[in-house]
Amino acid sequence: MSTQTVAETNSKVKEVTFREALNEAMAEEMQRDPNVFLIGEEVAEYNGAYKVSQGLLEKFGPERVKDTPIAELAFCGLGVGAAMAGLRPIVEMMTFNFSILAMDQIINNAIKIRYMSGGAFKCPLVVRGPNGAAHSLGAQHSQSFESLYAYWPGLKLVVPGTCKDAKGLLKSAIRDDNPVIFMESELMYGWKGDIPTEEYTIPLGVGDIKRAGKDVTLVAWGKMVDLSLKAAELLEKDGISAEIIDPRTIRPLDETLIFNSVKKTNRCVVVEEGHRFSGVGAEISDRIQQNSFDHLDAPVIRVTQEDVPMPYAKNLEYASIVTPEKVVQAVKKVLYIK
Amino acid sequence: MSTQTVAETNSKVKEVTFREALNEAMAEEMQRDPNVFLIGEEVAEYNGAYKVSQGLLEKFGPERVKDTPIAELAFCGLGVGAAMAGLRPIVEMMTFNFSILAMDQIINNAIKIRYMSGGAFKCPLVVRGPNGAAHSLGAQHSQSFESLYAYWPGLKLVVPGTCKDAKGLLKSAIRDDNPVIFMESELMYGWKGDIPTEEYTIPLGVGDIKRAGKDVTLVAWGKMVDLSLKAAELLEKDGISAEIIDPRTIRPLDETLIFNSVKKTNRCVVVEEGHRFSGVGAEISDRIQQNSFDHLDAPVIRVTQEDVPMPYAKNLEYASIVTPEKVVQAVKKVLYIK
Amino acid sequence: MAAKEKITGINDVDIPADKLRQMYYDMLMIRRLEEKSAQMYQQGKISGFCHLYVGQEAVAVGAVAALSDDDYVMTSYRDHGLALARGMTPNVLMAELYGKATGCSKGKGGSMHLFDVEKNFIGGYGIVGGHLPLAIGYGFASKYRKDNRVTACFFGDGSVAQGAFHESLNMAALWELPVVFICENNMYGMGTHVKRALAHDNIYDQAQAYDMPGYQLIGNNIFDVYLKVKQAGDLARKTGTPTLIEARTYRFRGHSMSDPATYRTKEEVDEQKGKDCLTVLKDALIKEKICKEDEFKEMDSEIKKIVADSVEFSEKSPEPPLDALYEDVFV
Amino acid sequence: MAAKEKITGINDVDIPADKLRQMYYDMLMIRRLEEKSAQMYQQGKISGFCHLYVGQEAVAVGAVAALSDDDYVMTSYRDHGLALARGMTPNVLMAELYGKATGCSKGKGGSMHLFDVEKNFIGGYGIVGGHLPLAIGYGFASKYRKDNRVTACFFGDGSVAQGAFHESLNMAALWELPVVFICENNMYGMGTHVKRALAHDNIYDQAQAYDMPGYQLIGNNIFDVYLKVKQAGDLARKTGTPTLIEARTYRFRGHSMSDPATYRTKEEVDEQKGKDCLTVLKDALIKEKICKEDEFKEMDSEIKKIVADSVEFSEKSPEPPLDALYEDVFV
Ligand SMILES: Cc1ncc(C[n+]2csc(CCOP(=O)(O)OP(=O)(O)O)c2C)c(N)n1
Ligand SMILES: Cc1ncc(C[n+]2csc(CCOP(=O)(O)OP(=O)(O)O)c2C)c(N)n1
Ligand SMILES: [Mg+2]
Ligand SMILES: [Mg+2]
Repeated sequence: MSTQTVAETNSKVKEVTFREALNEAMAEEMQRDPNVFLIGEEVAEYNGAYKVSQGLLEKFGPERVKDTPIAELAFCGLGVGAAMAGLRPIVEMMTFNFSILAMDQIINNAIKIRYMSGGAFKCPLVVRGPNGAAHSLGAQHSQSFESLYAYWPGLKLVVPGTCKDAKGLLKSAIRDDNPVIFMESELMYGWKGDIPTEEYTIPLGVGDIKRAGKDVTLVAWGKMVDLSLKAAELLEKDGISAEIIDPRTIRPLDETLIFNSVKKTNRCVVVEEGHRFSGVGAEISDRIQQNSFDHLDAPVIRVTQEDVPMPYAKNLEYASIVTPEKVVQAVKKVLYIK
Repeated sequence: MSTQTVAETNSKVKEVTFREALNEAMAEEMQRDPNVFLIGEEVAEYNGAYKVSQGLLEKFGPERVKDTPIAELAFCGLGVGAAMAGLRPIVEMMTFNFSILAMDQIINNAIKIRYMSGGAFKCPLVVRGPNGAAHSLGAQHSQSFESLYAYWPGLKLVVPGTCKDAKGLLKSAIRDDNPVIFMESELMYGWKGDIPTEEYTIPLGVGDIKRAGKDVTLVAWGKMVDLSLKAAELLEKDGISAEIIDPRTIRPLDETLIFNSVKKTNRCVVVEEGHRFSGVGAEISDRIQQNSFDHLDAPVIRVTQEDVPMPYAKNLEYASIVTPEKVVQAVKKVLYIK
Repeated sequence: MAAKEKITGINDVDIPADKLRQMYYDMLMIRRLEEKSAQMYQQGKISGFCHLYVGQEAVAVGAVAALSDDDYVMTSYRDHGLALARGMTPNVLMAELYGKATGCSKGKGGSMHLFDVEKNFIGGYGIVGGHLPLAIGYGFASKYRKDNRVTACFFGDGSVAQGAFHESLNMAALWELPVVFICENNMYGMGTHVKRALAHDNIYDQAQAYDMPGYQLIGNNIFDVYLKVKQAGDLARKTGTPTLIEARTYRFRGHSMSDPATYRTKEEVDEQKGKDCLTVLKDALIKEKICKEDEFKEMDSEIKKIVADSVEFSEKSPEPPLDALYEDVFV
Repeated sequence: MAAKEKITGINDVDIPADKLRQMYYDMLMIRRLEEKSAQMYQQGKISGFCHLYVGQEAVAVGAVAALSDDDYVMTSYRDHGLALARGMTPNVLMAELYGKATGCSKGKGGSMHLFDVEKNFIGGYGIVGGHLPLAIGYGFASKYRKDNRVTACFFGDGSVAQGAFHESLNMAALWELPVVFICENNMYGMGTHVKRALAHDNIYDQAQAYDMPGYQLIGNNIFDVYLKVKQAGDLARKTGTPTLIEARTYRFRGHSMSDPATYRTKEEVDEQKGKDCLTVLKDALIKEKICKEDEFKEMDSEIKKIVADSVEFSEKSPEPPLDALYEDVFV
């Protein structure tokens, strides 16, 4: 169903976990370009807090796979400086929750250095790691940061939703000459999926139709893609055909793909893991109402995390997060059913 | 025209600058409550980088008006801790550009402590200072942060647009038992306006109609209120009557006031100083399309800063920022004129 | 400021016998409750991150014994031990790990976010180094109100590399805020040995950068902990001067329940277990004839009963009501 | 690491006469260009923040003289002096202040964001302490590529309280990154005296917290600057070891063009002006008969002419084209 990835008919596939897909992307790019290196907490000797960098230390040695002290601001800034100096750093945030500490380096240095130097520098930096909630991690460890980064011109933001996208997009992100934020998910690392056995990349800025449908458009990225697929199955039982658009990169945003789908379905639900206020979904909703105003048969509806910090207790946590049922409900609302 | 402030008929007014209005608010609240103190870079002996705290050191002494080292993370966190301990800190950010360094303390501690402790703490903290661009300050010193803070549940966000609102809202913010971000503007500090001579407060969460009109609703806050008033005057010449809604507090957002206006005018332009992607305007636009779908005769249009870091050169800077002319253009578009 | 003097013993501290006995009891309570937490975690009753304090008990208990009830204490996510040392009941602690409405944070905080305001145990924080600024805020408030209280802020060796450490210690020293900074140097931040994280790994030396007193102490020796924290607390109370204490200690378990801790050799762990802080105190109590072997057995079974009860309490406790979801966001 | 030894003199450095002459020339160039900037600012030709380097010239020029052309140099927003010392032409500098297309950053950066990649002058940063992490990134890259280059990172006394300082110095020392950290301690961060910002205000002592060499030097004495930076640069190049240098200096002007600097007494400023780094070098050059009084006059008029030309160049230069607005956002 993917529109923009490698031709699927000819290539052989193999099953990997999401974590392995990311690992392969990094290993291949490090092989390909000696300027690529990985730095972050526990990425080397521990093989990654979530084992995404498994084996990389052994393959590439301690100069290229570097454990850091717990000092996000400076090791992220180190990445920015190294990128300005001509290397291609991959900075791992153990989770994006800790990236707030490093945000100054990303916002004020990485994404502005090119502009404010009149184009003298480029900053080929990737900052990656898990974003959003896992299970029972409480308020400080379950946050979604897409919109805080998407706001800024000069930055690219990638949020893959499948193993295949993860590998192909990470390779493109590493090759990109601009700073890229790349968001993964702790809960997805163990997910399995097919990826081509041959080398491939997926371009940034090109969305993907993850499921074709005609009654309603669901826009979802990252972990929400799979959740939306589950919702679509539930809807199918009620005879509702949902199309799922995965922008894959939030910046640049493949809005045309979204608009075209809405033109067809006339209804749209945006599914976002994080909070509502000024979330990425707000931007998407705004763009849809502006560009597809005459095609909309109902207002765009957004499904998001409840507007509270993440509670620890399982029942509250479940009540707080997005579920397939909440998506189903939103779709019915947008279809004026019941 | 203000709907929610003190009754204006009976009270005497005096003219003050925006800076004086803020200064009075702090002085009165410090007088009223010995737990209120002010802390930040240059707030004491220098009387504030922008002289907002003029005279406070002399009035209240060095224990209550405290100069800090340049260490935003820790002095903002100090404010959080002091608030938890029962004081009522006002933390001045010399500008909100530097607040990124302190964001972890605001996002992970100030706004989550109450929730994650099951209500054991309150955190009556105000973080205030200038936000947005001034003149010729370049990429790192001209940023608007509303949406980065508005995203988070547990936080209130106030952005006054007039001298009167500034004083009344700051007093309410200081009295509020929750963390409040209070955004001012370097360019506004010298603006003049009337405020009541008697003590008054303005409640958080209540918007204000800054200009009545019937053809189009302009939603604007902070510096954009005045700019929108200028645009409204230009529009008046073309026979277009613009209503200006100033939410005054972004969180909580007085959406009803906005919806009611749009119900009347059927058209809306949201004017935002900052960037477009997931700005506060995106949220407002999304809410309008959702709640006033049937009342809209045209899509909501947003006017924002251009999607580039702020350039230094005056001509580029001017091309980059929101101007009354850009607002006029947007209004005409939303009215399908030309 | 020399690191190695003679080893502090039971006779160097003036703690009455029953308090010493109580201190052992408190340490054993932590040990048993942590063991039970591990067990319940493995049974799937507790989830999320869960960081055990096993091996470090003397630091929390010794420090709390040296402080006044009015003093504030706070720590990182590895907070079960300090919470108990400070007097949190095993019931509300275990219930919090279970995510129950009866937990100390109503089930909303979890393992990393324990709080007990009554006991002046002010948390339980998950961002490495992120609570140090709060500590100076409490210190600031105490100085502001002249309330004579001290804030004891515990944190790991990993936090020392964070900017928050530097900024907080500088301001505490500059303004003479009554804060005792207690770095529990258990030699690892997750899988990273302190020598791989800090250019200069005698952490207490960092105090010199702030003209602040700094001490290193032997964390399995509760007498040493007690003495140094007492000294630092007294100094802070009298003059406002903060102190940096480095307590050399060791966690017997992995970083969290999901860490097999293969970055340490069995020999290293065994050697450390051979210096168990519980044994150190026990031996002293026996030598000084404060307790007999029997009493320890009694204590242990009493504690095990209390811990078992806390599990029962938690099992029986209700989940938080769904209405609680939107409560406690704002005042 | 003692702060006060004998005063370093011209005979303690092995700099050839024409290079010494050039160093004076460079310092005077900075002085005159800054004076002109101030004038143009007052005439409204330059706007925004504008931080002058007057009084501190010996630090930039002495340090650059001690470094190799391949070495990277960077600093804060107070960057005119270092940019010129590094060889940026007055024309492109002044044009940048004017916000013209011919400026070193095409008019997009402004006073605080000067860059000259050819000269390995890598900026010009506005967030206090925010460029120190970039410096260790450059150091990391040099080590990674074994390119034998050193990064010299200048910053103010105000930055020392920032977390970024601590985190960066720790990593630089831990990993032996070839970076020379040069703190220009001009005694004030805006209106705040260093004693009101740092608990321990002998900044070079902070080096001990990272097992890193640290030196204090007398910033108006260019020979002292030269020697210490040379030593630090050589060490970094040979072994990777970074150094922290504290250069005690003074800014004769306010923090920025809008600061009347009333927080300092006239006596204090006058005393400092009496120790002007230009005079120190001039006296030495005369004493050693390297230059005669006439030559200084010649230099000065030559420089004034160049500076005046830079104003004319800037006046005549075009504004950036409006198309430039959306250029340079992405590669
Ligand atoms: C800012 C931040 N970065 C990373 C993490 C992930 N993390 C949690 S604990 C930990 C190690 C901390 O080690 P240390 O401070 O020595 O405390 P210990 O666990 O040994 O008690 C890390 C890296 C975090 N919670 N916060
Ligand atoms: C993070 C941050 N906080 C505050 C400011 C505002 N500010 C600009 S310069 C300055 C003083 C810096 O003093 P110092 O580091 O001593 O450098 P100097 O100006 O003396 O060269 C301050 C507070 C800033 N630019 N960045
Ligand atoms: Mg540790
Ligand atoms: Mg200074």
